[in-house]
Amino acid sequence: MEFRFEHAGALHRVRAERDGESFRVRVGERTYLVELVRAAGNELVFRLGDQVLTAYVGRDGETLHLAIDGQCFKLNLAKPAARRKASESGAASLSAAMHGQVVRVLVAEGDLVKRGQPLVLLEAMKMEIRVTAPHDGRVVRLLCKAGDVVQRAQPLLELAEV
Amino acid sequence: MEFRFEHAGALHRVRAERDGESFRVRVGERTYLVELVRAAGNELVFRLGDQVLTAYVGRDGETLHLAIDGQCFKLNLAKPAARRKASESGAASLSAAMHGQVVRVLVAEGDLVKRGQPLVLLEAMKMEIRVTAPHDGRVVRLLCKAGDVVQRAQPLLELAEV
Amino acid sequence: MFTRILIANRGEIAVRVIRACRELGIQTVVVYSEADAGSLAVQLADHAVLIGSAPPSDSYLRAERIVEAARRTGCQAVHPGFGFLSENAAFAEMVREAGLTFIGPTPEAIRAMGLKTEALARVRAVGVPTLPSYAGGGSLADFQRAADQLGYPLLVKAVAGGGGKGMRVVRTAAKLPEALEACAREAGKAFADDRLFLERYIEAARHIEVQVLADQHGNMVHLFERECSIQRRHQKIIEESPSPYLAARPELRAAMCEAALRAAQSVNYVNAGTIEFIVDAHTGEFFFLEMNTRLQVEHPVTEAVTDVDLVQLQIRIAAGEPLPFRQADLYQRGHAIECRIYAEDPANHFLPSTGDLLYVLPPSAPHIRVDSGVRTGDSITIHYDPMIAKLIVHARTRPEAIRRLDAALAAYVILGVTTNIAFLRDVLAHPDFLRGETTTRLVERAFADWQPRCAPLPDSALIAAALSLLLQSGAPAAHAARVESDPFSPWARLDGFRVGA
Amino acid sequence: MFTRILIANRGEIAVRVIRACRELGIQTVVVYSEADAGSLAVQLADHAVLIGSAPPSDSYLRAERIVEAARRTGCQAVHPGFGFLSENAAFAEMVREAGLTFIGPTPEAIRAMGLKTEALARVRAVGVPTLPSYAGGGSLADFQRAADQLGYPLLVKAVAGGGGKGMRVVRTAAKLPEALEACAREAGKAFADDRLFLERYIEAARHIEVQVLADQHGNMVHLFERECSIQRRHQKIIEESPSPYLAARPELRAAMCEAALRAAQSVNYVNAGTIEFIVDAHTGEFFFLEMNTRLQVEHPVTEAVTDVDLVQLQIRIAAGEPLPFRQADLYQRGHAIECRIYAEDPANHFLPSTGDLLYVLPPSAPHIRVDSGVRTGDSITIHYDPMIAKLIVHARTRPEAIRRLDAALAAYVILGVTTNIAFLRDVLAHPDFLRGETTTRLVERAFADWQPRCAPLPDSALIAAALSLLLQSGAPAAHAARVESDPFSPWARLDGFRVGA
Repeated sequence: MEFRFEHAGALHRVRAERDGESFRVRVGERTYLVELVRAAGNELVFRLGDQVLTAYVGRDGETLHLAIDGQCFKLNLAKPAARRKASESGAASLSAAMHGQVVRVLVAEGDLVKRGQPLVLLEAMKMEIRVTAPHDGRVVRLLCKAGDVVQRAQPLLELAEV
Repeated sequence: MEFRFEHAGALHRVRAERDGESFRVRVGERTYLVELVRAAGNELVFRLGDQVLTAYVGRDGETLHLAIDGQCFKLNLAKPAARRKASESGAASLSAAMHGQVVRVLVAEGDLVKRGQPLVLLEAMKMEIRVTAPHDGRVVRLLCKAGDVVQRAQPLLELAEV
Repeated sequence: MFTRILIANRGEIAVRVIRACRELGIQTVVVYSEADAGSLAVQLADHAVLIGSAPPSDSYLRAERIVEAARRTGCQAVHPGFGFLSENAAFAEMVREAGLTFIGPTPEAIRAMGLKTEALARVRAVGVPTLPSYAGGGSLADFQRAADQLGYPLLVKAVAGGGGKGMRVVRTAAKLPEALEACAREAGKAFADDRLFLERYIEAARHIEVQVLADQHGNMVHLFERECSIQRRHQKIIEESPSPYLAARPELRAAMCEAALRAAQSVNYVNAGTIEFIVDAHTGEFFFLEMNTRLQVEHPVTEAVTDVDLVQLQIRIAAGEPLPFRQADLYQRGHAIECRIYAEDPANHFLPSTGDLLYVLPPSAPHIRVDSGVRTGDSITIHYDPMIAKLIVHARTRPEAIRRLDAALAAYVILGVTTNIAFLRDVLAHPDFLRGETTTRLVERAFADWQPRCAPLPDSALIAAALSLLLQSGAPAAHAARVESDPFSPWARLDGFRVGA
Repeated sequence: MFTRILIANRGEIAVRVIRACRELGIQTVVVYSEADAGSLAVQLADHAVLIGSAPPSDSYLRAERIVEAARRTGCQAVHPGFGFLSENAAFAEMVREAGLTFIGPTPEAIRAMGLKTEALARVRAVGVPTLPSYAGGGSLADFQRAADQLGYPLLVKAVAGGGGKGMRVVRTAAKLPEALEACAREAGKAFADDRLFLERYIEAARHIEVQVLADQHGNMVHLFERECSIQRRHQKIIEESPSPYLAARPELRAAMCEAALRAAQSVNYVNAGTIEFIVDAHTGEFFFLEMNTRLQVEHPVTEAVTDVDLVQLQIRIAAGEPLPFRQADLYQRGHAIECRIYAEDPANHFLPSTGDLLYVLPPSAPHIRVDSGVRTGDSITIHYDPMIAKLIVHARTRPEAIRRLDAALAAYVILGVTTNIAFLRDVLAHPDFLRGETTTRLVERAFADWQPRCAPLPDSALIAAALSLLLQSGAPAAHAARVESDPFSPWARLDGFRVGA
């Protein structure tokens, strides 16, 4: 079976198949003979030569969360996600950095704003977060209002460069 | 669904079925409304009124091992096991108390033995265990020899009362 | 002694109190919100009572519902934990009026220490040093005049504040109005009291606090200090005992502990409390900041070095027992460090990271302690503090404790949310931290642009990923391997395991 | 310092050494038998080398294979743990001759203390009291004559013995021949040396031992005592520090610790070792029993009260580092108790209970430590010691430690094999134990006919059993509940989770 993983913008192809009691895994040009030691819960223990490795794996939709050797990695199983597209107006949308509630919208559609100017105040877990303009621009469209509960990465407004 | 459990020689009948978001469980004449809180791994968390209970369950063949509230129980799922039967000769068989190896057989078929007399020496985990006669009797049949590896409850010899 | 206690809290501190009660043979009742119906605290308690929906204002802050639950379930006492209603004098009063025991100080002591300006006046009166400050209450112009007198930098703080909320450092007169507005808004929301005051701000400051315990019979002891200088956005993230600063200054420790006892005595304090001081690292001067009239998040480091179980003592004191030791019986041995593991992104302004905990595996090794209220399958939500766990280590010396903590952090597996584990490890490895030269601004100064080291993806990770998908794909299972069964898996079992009629 | 160490052991002690190495930044290699291919030790080590089949004689006792594995994997040192080859002087020599460091004493010291009769003569020579005894070596008639002279009851012991093997109490002359034969057979099997000797047997005996540590530079300290009087079939099951007997007798403690240092010095001892004494509870006399020239199973109670990490110190000492403290720097604080959790049936002569561990959930609470080498899915087999875990608690006082241990035992879940947990809880609750009046015969005297209390089956257990079967039966899943997924379940997933080409 061939698997494709996206990590940090790079695509990795891995072929894995059973070979008797072991698995033959090909990563790029390198081929490994892998012996499965234990698979229980989210824990996967396998052997490469006399090295024994433990990986912890969890899955959230198309993302595989993986911890191995004290480090965490997120691998994307899907094709590379479509890049965030500028809207028809030539504006890019600004998104919520986290799940929270909109406390106040500090600008109106059509406003000209300066880089660093606060646009929206969010509150989450009793903390205020200020969404500021990443560059000088014009507010093309507001996509939220005070009181809205917004998800992480949900667009809050569209800002066009001027 | 009805389930039957044997515990300490007694048979318990339990009826359980879904009732909306909860379960209705009938134990003997008592009926409980049970809310499932969490079922993960071998852990089962449920609510009875404002009491929250955690049970740990593991299964080994027809035996359900269960820990609840600091106590362990073994419930048998099968019909009550057939009682150990005396052999045709009228003799009862003596079994190994644990998995181990026969070190020495101290009697021969036909021997008359006294209550408490050592019959077989077993070794397990570097420990010697002595199988002794539970009553005066005659060795009808030897079912093991030195060097045999025997399972727990495996018959070692048949002893007839005299 | 009580036979049943209600815990008016959630998360790891509710779990901590349940565990203390188990050792004392006391039954527990927890209250919980709808979001916590499947929580570890609910699971571990003997009884659990639903009191409202997820927002704290509809559940954990609903004093009357909590008191009603305590009465209905036959509890004799209420443990408030920390946060929520723990420093709410009206709640303590309501508990008392319902004929129950509040496991904490009297409402009078809570009230006296709760209003910062009153607290400062009280402790000043018994000779405990405090920071030069302006008590507030005037117009913007009054604040501006007082600020010019105190000099910049200064701190704007909420009168009813705590936990870093409603607090700002102001370095120039021009920034004062904005800071006052923001603090007032935050304070109004968090404490329903938007009054503010001003205070001198110390640049090279160390946050050192003293734990005290007092019984109802007039006995009071201190349990030495904790240093909590490592903070991010005014929130403690690493705490230790002894303080590396005081380790070399025993006479300063003695003076601070003595001042702490005086401060607590000034309000006839009973039960566990903490006196927070700020220490000027250059001059060695110390100033009273505030008294926390409750258990602290970081109480485990004191437990590790003194062998005193603070939660059990809180309960015994509330039940009327005298302290089982005198000051001379107490000791501070070895070195303990706690770090707080948060679901947050240290590379992005420490923004909380909500989501499901796909897998949590706490480390297991000698002399480490994990206090946590969540486990695999739980969620970090917008409603509550995003702390996942407190990891506490104890060792003979500070360098050994740091190594132990680092090894434990390396072994901590948390999948599903971004955590501050890599950040904490980098702080532990910082030369200033290793030398014990910690000030409250270390994180801000040395880690402002922190990014996780970008580890290249090892082939072993790709092998594990592919293998895990292959095993899930229904390809022939590896018979040689041990594969654990999960009897509650929602996926049907194929091996004919089916019993009953 | 070493960069890579080979661990010549299995189970919990292999895991313990791995954890110590992680904190020291040292890589580990374990050797393992076919039965241990999926063990926790193999999983946690950086490298693992198969050395033979399950019987120890084909794997863990194969000195040459172990040394070869160490050489092949580039190790600089070998940690022997306890049991197996840990007190085998020839193995220590073989390690040395291979140019590697043996983490333990010299072969000469092991040999000197390993032969009990030689050890007794040596320590007597430096003024350490020993029990009246007969050195053996003669005919049955010689033994009988010596026994008559010593008087009954007496002990038959193996010259090369340890761990209760090859040992019998004999109360009448008539039973002597049988005891000699049985001991010789056991000793021959366990130690390949069937020589025996006789010793006076003390009826009201307490087993108290002293931990020592010595570096290669002539520095030696003791780390106070452990009391290990609670034994079954001559195997320790509960150990504590301080000894409740010595707590009231500081001058006796000082004398015993001083005698221990003299005994260790008599063989120029280096590294960690333990001097075992028997104390006559009536007279307060103490007698040297033997020296264990290795780490002890019960070392964690010493670590808990002294804050010294014995395993890390063993490694540092072997690497040539000097002791980082002097005697005056050491302390014994609070109270620690360990109990050994075995897969055995205390109601049936403590017979081992082999089988699969269907589920294991160690307790989690402040100030408890669990050292274990097995987890859910592992098996307890005929080949090795059936110990599942060591559970160690620490508290300020002994009564608190006992309560803590009992709560932790109550929370320990082990399904699949019979364990001694209920038995241990009953021992902890025995009035003699609570009073600290423990002698080595407490178990034999007060628990000879012990049976687990027959708890009536509660309805809650039947509800849980029915619910678990219902959930497994493929009946509609409870959507409201949180159901954890197991990505490696061998049962196919039904939700269309299938990725890749």
